Amino acid sequence: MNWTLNLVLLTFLVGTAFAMIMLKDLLAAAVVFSAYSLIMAIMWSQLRAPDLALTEAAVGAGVTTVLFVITIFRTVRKENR
Amino acid sequence: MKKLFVILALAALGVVLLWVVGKMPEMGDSRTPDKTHVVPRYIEDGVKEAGAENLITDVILNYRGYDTMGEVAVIFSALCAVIALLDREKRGVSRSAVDASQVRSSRIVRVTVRILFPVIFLFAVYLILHGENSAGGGFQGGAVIGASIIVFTLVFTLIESTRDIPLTLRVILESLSVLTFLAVGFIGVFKGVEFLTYILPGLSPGVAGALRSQVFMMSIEIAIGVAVGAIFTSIVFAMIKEENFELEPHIPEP
Amino acid sequence: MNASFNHPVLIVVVPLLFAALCPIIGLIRRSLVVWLALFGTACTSFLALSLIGRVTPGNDLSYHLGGWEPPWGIEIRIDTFGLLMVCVISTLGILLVLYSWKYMERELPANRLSYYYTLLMLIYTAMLGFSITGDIFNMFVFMEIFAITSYALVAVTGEKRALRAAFKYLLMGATSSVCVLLAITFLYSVTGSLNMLDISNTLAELSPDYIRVALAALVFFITGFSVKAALFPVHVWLPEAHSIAPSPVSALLSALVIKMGVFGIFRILFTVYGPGFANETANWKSLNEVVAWAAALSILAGAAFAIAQKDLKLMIAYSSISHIGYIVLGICLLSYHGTAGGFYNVLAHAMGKASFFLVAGCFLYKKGFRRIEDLKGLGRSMPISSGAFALASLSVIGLPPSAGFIAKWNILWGCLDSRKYLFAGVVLLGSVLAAVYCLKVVYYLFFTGPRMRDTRIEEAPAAMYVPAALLSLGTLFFGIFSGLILPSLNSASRILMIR
Amino acid sequence: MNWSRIFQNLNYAVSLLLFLMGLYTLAMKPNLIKKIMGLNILETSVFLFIVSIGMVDSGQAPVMAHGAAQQVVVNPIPQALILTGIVVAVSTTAVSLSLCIRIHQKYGSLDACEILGREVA
Repeated sequence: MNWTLNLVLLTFLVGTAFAMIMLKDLLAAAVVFSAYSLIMAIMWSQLRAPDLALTEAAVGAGVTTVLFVITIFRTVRKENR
Repeated sequence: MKKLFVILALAALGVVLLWVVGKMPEMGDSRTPDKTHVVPRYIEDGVKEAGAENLITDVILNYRGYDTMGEVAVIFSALCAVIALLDREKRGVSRSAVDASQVRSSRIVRVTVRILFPVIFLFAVYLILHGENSAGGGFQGGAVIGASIIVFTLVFTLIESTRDIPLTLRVILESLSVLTFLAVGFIGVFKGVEFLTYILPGLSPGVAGALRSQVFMMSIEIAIGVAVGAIFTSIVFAMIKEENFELEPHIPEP
Repeated sequence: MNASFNHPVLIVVVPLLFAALCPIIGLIRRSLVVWLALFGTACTSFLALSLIGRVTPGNDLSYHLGGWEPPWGIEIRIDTFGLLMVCVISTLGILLVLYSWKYMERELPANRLSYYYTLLMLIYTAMLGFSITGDIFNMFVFMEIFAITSYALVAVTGEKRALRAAFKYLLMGATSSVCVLLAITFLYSVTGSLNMLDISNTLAELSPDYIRVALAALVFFITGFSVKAALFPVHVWLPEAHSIAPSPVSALLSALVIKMGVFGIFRILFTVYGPGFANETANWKSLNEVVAWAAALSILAGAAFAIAQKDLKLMIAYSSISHIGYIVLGICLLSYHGTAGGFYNVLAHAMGKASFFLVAGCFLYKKGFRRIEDLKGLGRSMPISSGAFALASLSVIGLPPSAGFIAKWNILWGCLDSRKYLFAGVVLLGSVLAAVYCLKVVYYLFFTGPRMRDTRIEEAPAAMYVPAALLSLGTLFFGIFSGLILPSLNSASRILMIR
Repeated sequence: MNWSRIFQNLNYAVSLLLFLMGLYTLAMKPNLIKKIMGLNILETSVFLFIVSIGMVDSGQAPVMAHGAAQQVVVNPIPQALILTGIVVAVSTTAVSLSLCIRIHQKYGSLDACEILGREVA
């Protein structure tokens, strides 16, 4: 396991999670969620879990994000409305 | 005020958790309890006993197959919950926000998706069928199938997508994974062994037994893949249909 | 076919089979789905009840799925308590499906009805699986199934407040599930196993380094399951969700689903950790004490809030919090009378509270009455429903000769046994408060309003009042014939304490 | 507190941090969709935690290639569990988002304060 890469990935995870919490635009937050899931997928492959990486990439970054986007389209886009 | 209070409470929780984690087995150590107590048998004998080279497939389909049956039931219940809340799309008339968008998807996107769609589908089939001896399996492949159909729907329209897949077939496919699990389990029950046993009596253990076990696992994998794909598709279809558009006449595409 | 050998797993698998068949049958004929669900629950309860002779205290029925022996594969382990839960769940299942037949026809459009019954069958599957499993991760999976289905069942009518209640329930429920998963993570990291008995053996001789982690896991387990059980500080989701859901769903949630949280607490405290936990019994005991205090507060707070309510279903919902308190208090007294009484209250409360909600549903169905004051004189117009309510309230208050009395008597005995006189006072006070809120309704039903029978109001359909009446007769039956169950519960609890 | 141990177990610490961030979002953000995102952060943090526990330094992925018997592999159990966990997470998300759609239809808003305030019993 590569410690530098691990450190970078962990930093990115916290960073994207923080951005997701702070963004007022929900659509942007959903896109950041997709990025978060992708970084998580890379993290899984770093942790020697290729099955999880595939699942996370398809389910987390794919399906869940699409569900978020659809919901945002059908409801509101800004957080404070 | 409330914010400060919550942050302080969470910080306190964090310190306590850190104090707990400080005593936990070190990460990456191969002598921790979780790697010495139960796991060695899976690693040493898993391939021989359970019949797949991918140990994760062994665990989720064979050693802990009952959990996976529960997992299939979880996603099936999620589908039932979504449909009980939102209802299914009305076929051929449903329009979605995507269909009604003023920004039409460009020709480049449409052509790309038309070309990519079969490739993604093929990759999903590979994942499902190859889950035995490399990374992949029913869930992964099913999710990719679902995602590919979802992308197709987002680029083309809900009307077009629902026209292609008959509803009756989809309802049957959704229950398929649960039913296949039960069918495989009941074969064992009728033969007088435990539920979800793949190696049946009357078969010499060895090549034939391994083959039979592989057939069972493979059929479950395929069923999970197809069902998960169908379930994700149905969930997304139920969510994107706009109820306001339902009664409008269908506008043919230019 | 070796059915008796595979008996334990069939209890879980048969309702799942019917759940998967429901949507397909719904495609062919929608009216068939309710019959299919009835048949499925009947089969399940036949299987569950025929298990009775095979499980005796101290002699658990163990079943290895896929033929893999326990620490490697998943084990189903049925003990006396699990057997009690299974029988209660599956028997109540038939009555609730029967009740839903007429009630839900009016609440839901026909095309969604088949999915309502699918959800119902799935929630039974999950609760049955949860009660008899011997593996903590398997427990989590089944917990998720009944959690997801119960969120949907609360919101299934699409009524405005129901949606809000369901969302609140979902947020708290999902957070509690994550707590349980985190606890499983902690526990797995120090024991390396997922099988309950195996973990319990490992915990007994845990290296002192890891005790802290195991205790953190215990705390997270208790927190997570307390939310599911709606103990006092984390009960906030319950009143709204239980009162606004359609009546059969309210009965289901109150009578069975919150009991699953209690059963989880019980499994973790006694089966997984147990008195022998790492020579650290002091910590284990003090945690029991804390949970018992939360339970005592639940008893009082639930009953006090119930008295203040004007809405009938809201009152019944708060009363559930009080009764969950009784069950948990009984379990955490560390006295075998208390544990037996707590589990007897599972039975008594399931029947009494389900009957309450079903009767409330009958009133709603006929007249749209929600408020207690509107019930004036209904005792003469709807004698069977009102009679069922009066009979069930005996059990909810805890008056002889009802099942509730036996339960509270044993819990009281347990309090005196372990010299917790304060808790004994709480048990008695809770009963007094329960008498106040139950008798208020009975008073409005029978002793106010017109002297004559109002012929414009008739009973609800027989499919609705018969289940309610049967359940309240059941409380009476198990009050008089308590010797059927109580001795085996007593001896099973005694074995639990010795180990 | 042993800091070098915590640095060794950095994955644990970060997943705890994510856990707390998820809890914060659930508790403080008024928007329902934001709350669901918080729930997803919460769930993934626990997933990261349990898979990190199963990690072995210089271990291989638990896929036994032909004939390679004696290789060091990571613990397959957490990965199998989390495969279930991911499916559970997406199921919960789907149900909660459909509830969101319904709530928006009835209340015209997704703001928790507003929805609670608009209640007239």
